[in-house]
This record gives sequence, structure tokens and C-alpha cells, in this order.
Amino acid sequence: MTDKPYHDIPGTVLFDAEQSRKGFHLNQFCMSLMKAENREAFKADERAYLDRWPMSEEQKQAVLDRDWNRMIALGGNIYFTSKIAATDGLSFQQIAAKMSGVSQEEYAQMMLSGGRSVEGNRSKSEKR
Amino acid sequence: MTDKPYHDIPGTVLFDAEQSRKGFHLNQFCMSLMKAENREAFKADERAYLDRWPMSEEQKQAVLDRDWNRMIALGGNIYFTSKIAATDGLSFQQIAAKMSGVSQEEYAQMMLSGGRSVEGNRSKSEKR
Amino acid sequence: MARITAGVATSHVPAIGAALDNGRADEPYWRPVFAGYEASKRWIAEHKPDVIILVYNDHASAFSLELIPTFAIGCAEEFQPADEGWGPRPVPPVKGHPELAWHMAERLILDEFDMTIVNKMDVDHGLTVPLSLMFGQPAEWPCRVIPLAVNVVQYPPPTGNRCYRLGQAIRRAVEAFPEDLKVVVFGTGGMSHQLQGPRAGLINSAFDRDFLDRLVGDPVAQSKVPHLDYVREAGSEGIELVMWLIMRGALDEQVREVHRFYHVPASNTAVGHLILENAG
Amino acid sequence: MARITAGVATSHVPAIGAALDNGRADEPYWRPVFAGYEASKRWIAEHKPDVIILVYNDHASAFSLELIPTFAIGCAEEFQPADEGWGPRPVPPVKGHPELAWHMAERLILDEFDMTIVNKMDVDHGLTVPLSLMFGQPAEWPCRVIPLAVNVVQYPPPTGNRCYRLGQAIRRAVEAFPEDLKVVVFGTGGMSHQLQGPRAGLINSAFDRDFLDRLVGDPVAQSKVPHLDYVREAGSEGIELVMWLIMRGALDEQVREVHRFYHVPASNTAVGHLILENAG
Ligand SMILES: [Fe+3]
Ligand SMILES: [Fe+3]
Repeated sequence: MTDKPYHDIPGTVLFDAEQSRKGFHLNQFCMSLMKAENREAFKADERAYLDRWPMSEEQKQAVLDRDWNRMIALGGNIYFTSKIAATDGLSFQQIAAKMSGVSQEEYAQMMLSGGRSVEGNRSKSEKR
Repeated sequence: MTDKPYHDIPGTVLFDAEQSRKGFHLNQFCMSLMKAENREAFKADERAYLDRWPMSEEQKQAVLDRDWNRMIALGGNIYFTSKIAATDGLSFQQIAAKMSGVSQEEYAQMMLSGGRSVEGNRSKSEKR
Repeated sequence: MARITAGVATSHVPAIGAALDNGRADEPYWRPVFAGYEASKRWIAEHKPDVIILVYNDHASAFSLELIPTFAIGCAEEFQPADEGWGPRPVPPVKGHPELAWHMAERLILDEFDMTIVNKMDVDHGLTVPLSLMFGQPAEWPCRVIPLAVNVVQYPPPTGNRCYRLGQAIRRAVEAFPEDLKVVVFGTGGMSHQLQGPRAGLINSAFDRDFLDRLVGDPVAQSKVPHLDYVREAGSEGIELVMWLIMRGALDEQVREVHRFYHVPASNTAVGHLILENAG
Repeated sequence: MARITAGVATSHVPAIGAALDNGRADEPYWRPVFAGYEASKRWIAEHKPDVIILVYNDHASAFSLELIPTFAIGCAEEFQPADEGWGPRPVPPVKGHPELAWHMAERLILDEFDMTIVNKMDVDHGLTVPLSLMFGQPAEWPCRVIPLAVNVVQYPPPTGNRCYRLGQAIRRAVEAFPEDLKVVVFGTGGMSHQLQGPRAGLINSAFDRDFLDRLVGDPVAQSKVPHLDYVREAGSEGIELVMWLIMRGALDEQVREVHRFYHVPASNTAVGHLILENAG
């Protein structure tokens, strides 16, 4: 849509109405992992647990693949999908590394060195 | 409290913060009666069902007595307490008659004749 | 571009729904009530809105005391009739309009109204009785409905001024929606009634008629009336009338009064009803 | 009369809570973070607020997508730490101040802020990490806390201007409370961070430092900055900074900056922290 200037920001998906509608059931599934018994049920049989939710096949596959960027593209919100990470015993930093396509060591080192620079990351138009 | 001018209105309890805090558990009990199985459990043993809720003894007694005005005084809100009436098979008009201390016939007749007049009912100061 | 063409105000007395659902609409008690809506049914069948924005209040059905939103907008695909203690009303599910509802939520928040977005909610008589009055008993409701629930149960409700201004903001939001939709806003609840205590059964026809006149002709003045006046004059549940100001705020300053109906009683309540069309 | 004496702003990074809870605060990575709050702990031990109004956001803990309030005020007696997927943090339950919270809710609604009143809610790291940073690991929190949850997860959050004006309204509400209470307002979240996608790990220290300066010295100008600037410059989760404007709005125009701390990184985030006292 032309009236969404934030689509110009690279590597970023704003969790707006469009994403929220797309991801409703995916995110509600993630929310269910706040209960210990649901985490157990999910771990015991991921596919069966996912099938309890009216999610799209693509969304289910993205969860099974732990494809964190794909989950976001399909309407996931990071505060929801991070509950899958918590279930897996992964930290925010570990999935952030995966989403930005580097090893955890590289990512941690980047953060220690002051983080990812905003230069070149403000607008798709300045990206080479 | 001096800053509550609505306390001047006769025969009326405004459901303000004070009432809401007092009546929280009473009203939450009432809300539970929206589920058919809870209505059954309540009807089967009212006292036992009430004891599941952290209500005051006075509140429980008011429910057992179907003392609708007392429930309101103790923090009940009419939209909540009317769920007890629904469980009993009573209409809003039947409990309104009880709260205003007349028979259902008298109350229904009053409504047919145009309802209770506001004259003399605006302020405690005009009440004889 | 979507546009708001008209406003409908009506009481939403639960006993009206019960009378209809139980086949008692032809009884002498109820006949005059439903007769007042015959012209309205013809009007809306002709007017054919695509979407109704239905302003109402929840009566301890969807919202308990655990969480009380001042303004909640329903963005779901569908809303089921609530079980209010007698089983759900035998009416069709309410189909929402998520695109427009989400668009409105976004615009209203950026316009500095602090909306609560709701994606799962049952709707009680406050929403379904107005639909029954206007559409009768169809197998499906003939248009989409966006529920806009206003807190009037826990004191304090939003002020009349805030409600009126929300109506104006709703209009701005609707008019910024690109799709060509005909939107009618319903304001529901009231008129004078008190359901509780020794003053139960209060009816103030003079207040009600004055309110109807001012809502049509001088809504800004009416929007300044404090809560205390409603409660004192129109009963503790008469405060629901502030919701009519939301509908009114969404219309032109000058409106055409297409229909008016006033009747006492329906159960404990004075029934009031207006249809207003934008002059433009 | 209750009065607001000071404001505290701080990031509320979950990893900070985990570091403390797991006894890792003395590790080289974490030592500089906690060192930045040593002066703050002394300040608050001396300042002794009776009540903290703690502005934060819920991170899909108490609120799912079923219901998203823009502004929710916690009026309960007590709030339990939420299980965010690792079990609840081992911190004391949070004792509320229902009298003041309800008073605020009432005043704010009459002041035309469309609050959601919440009487049952678990509180996540957004609320508990700031308490841990300021008070360490006591057996009980030393004062009452009123949670004020702001939606910043679902776009759009309230505007900066709306947040600043809410802060001003909070001040009016607190000052109308008859009891003699010392109240400190916390604004939490931020600073620059992005947790998602290929741009994860974004840190913009220049933006953060400028924000700190402007929040102290020219908050009205800062309150006009649109959401897009925060997201572009400070990352998709950097938008949390709008919550600091609520705290700032509750203070005098002129404030005394008692303490400032800025550090990169804590996990994915730039940690910022301010203590501001009213000049009066
Ligand atoms: Fe109603
Ligand atoms: Fe946060």
C-alpha cells in the first residue's frame, strides 16, 4: 500500500493491521506456549500440536523449520514468536543472530562493538 | 465522601470505584452464571457454590436471601446480579418490582402508566 | 471513498429481543413498540448500508470487572451472540468488516482516541436488539457490522463531549477509507430507565423528548451535559444515552430527521428511536 | 495532597532480569550495566516514594491479540510476575495502590483519556526489570506500584503527543488525591533496539543521546516526533521510547537531572536511564 511509509525501512516488518490479521492464529499459538503443559505437548509432537490451530500450512512449516524471518513475514510478531524460542531454550540474542543471518558469535561481537549501524539501514533507497 | 454529588440521588447506587472494589468478587461470581454448567452447580448447592468465591459472609447471605437491594449496597451491579435472576427464571421487571418494594402487578401497572415520576425523586433533599 | 450517510438511534431493551424471539411481538403489550419500527425497516431496506458501525455497551457479557475498556472496537471476522444467562439469542452471527474496523482503529489511535482493539468478543442484546428492530428476523443479517463497545456500566463513562468528538473522528476515519462503502452509524441504549434500587422504573419523558430535540438540533449543547444530569433525570441506566452522541458526532451539523418514535414502556424502559440523514 | 516528586526513565531489557535472577550480575558483561544503577539505588533509598506509577508495555504476556488496550491502568491489590515462557521471574509480587489507581482511572476518564481499567493482570519484565534495577533483590518491593500498560506492540502505539498529554493528566489526577503521598513516575522501555529481521541489533547512539537531551530539555518538541522516525532511527522496538514521554509529561517543565546513564549493549539493546526531579 502506498500509504505505508514504513515499508521503506529495510529488514524490518512493522506489526501493523495487515500483519496482525495475517498472523492472528500463528501468534495465538505462540501465546499458548506460556503454559508449561502446552510447551510439553508442543515438544512431544510439534505437528500434532500445530494442527490444533487454524494456521496456514506455510505458517506451520515456518514454525517447524524455526524459520524466524518467515514467521515474521507471515504475520508473526517477535514478542509472540520468541515464546517458541523460549520453549527451545534460545535467547532473544540467539534468534536475532539467526534472523540477521550471522553466527551467534558474530552477532554478539557486533553488539559488543556498538550494534548494527543505522548508516545505510534507514531506507531501502540508500541500500546498495 | 463529599465529592460525590450523585450520593444525593435517592434510591440509587452509582456503580463507582468504591462500589466496584467492594463488589468485585460478588460480581465475578454472578458473571460465572453465564455458563450453563455453573448455573447447574449453583442450583444444586447454592452455599457450596458461593463458598468457592472470596466473598464476604454478608454478600453470600444477600445472594442466598435474594435480597437484591442488599446485593447492590454491598457492591453488586445490576447487570451482574441480574444473572442470578436469569438463573432463577426471573425477568428484570420482576426484580425491579422487588427492589422497589411493590408487587409485580403494581410495578407493571406503574410502568404502563408511564413509569415512576422523576418529581420528588431527583434529590434526597426534596424527599419528604 | 467510504461515506457515512445516516445515523440511527434506538433503545436496546433486552425484553424487546425476548418478545421477538419468543413470538410475542403481536401481543397488545408489544405491538406498539414494533409498530414504531415499521417505517424504519422500510427505510433501511431501501437505504441498503454496506456496513453498520454499531455503538452499544456490553452488559457484563463480554467484559467482566477484570478488564473494562472505555472504547473497544471489534475487528474480528465474526461475533457470536452472547449467552446472557438464558442461552444465546437465536439470531444469526454478526459478520464484521475487519478491513474497515482495523483501518478505523489505526486512524482513531493516531487521532488520539485511546481505543482498545478487540479480535474476539461475543455481542449481547445491546448490539443484537437494534439489529432485530431494524431488520426483523432474517436468516442472515443483510450487512456487515462493526461493534463499538462503550463502557457505561462502571462509573465514569466517557464524557458526552468525548463521545461527540469520537463520532467526529469516526467520520474522518471512514472518509479516509479507499473502498466505496455506504456506512450507517447506530447509537443505542437509553432512553430513561433505572433498573436498580427503590427508584427502579423511573421514566422521564420530558427529559427524553428534550434530549431527542437537542440531539437533532443542538448536539454540541447536549454534549456538554454532565453525567450527573443523566443519572438524576433519566435514571442510573439512562446514562447510556451518551452513546447516541457518538452517532450524532459522525453526521453533518445539519441533519434531516427522517423518523422519530417514542414509547413508554418496554419492560422498565422508555423506548426512543431516531433516523437521521446527512443533508448532503 | 499526593504529589509527583520525580521521574525515572529506564530500559527494561529482559536479559537484565535474567542476569540478576541467575546470579550473573558480577560477570564482566553485566557489571557495567548494574554499575550504572548504583547511584540510582542510593537515590531511591533516600527519596522513599510511597507509590510508583510504572509506565511500561506488556510483551504478549497479559494481553494477547484478542484484546489490545492502548492505555490500561492496573487497579488491583496485587499483580503476579508473568510466566513469559521460562517460568515467572523469582521476584516478589507487586503490591498495587487500588485507592490511588481507581482515583486516577476516574479522573483520567473524566479528563477524556479513554483508559482501560484492569483488575486482574500479570506483569512481565517490562514492569519487573525496572524495579529490580532500582531496588535490587529485596524480599518485598519497598513501595506500592500502579502498573500503567501502554500498547507499543501492535502498530500504531499512541502518539508522542498523546503520551505527553497523558503524563500531564496523570499529574492533575495525582494532585487531586487527598492523601499525602509521594509519587514517582517511571517511564520504561527502549532505548534503540530491533529484535526482528535482518536489521536486528540496530543501535543508534546518536539518536538515543539526542532523545535523552530533548526529553530533559525540550520534551514538547520531542513529543511531536512521529512514530516513523523512532522506527527508522531507533529500530522497530525503539518505539517503546514514546512511553518515556508519559513520565516526562507528569513532571515540571523545568526539571533537575539527577542522574544519567547510557550503555551499549545489554543483549540486543541500548540501555538508557535518567532520574529527573521536579525543580519545585
Ligand atoms: Fe443497555
Ligand atoms: Fe520492552
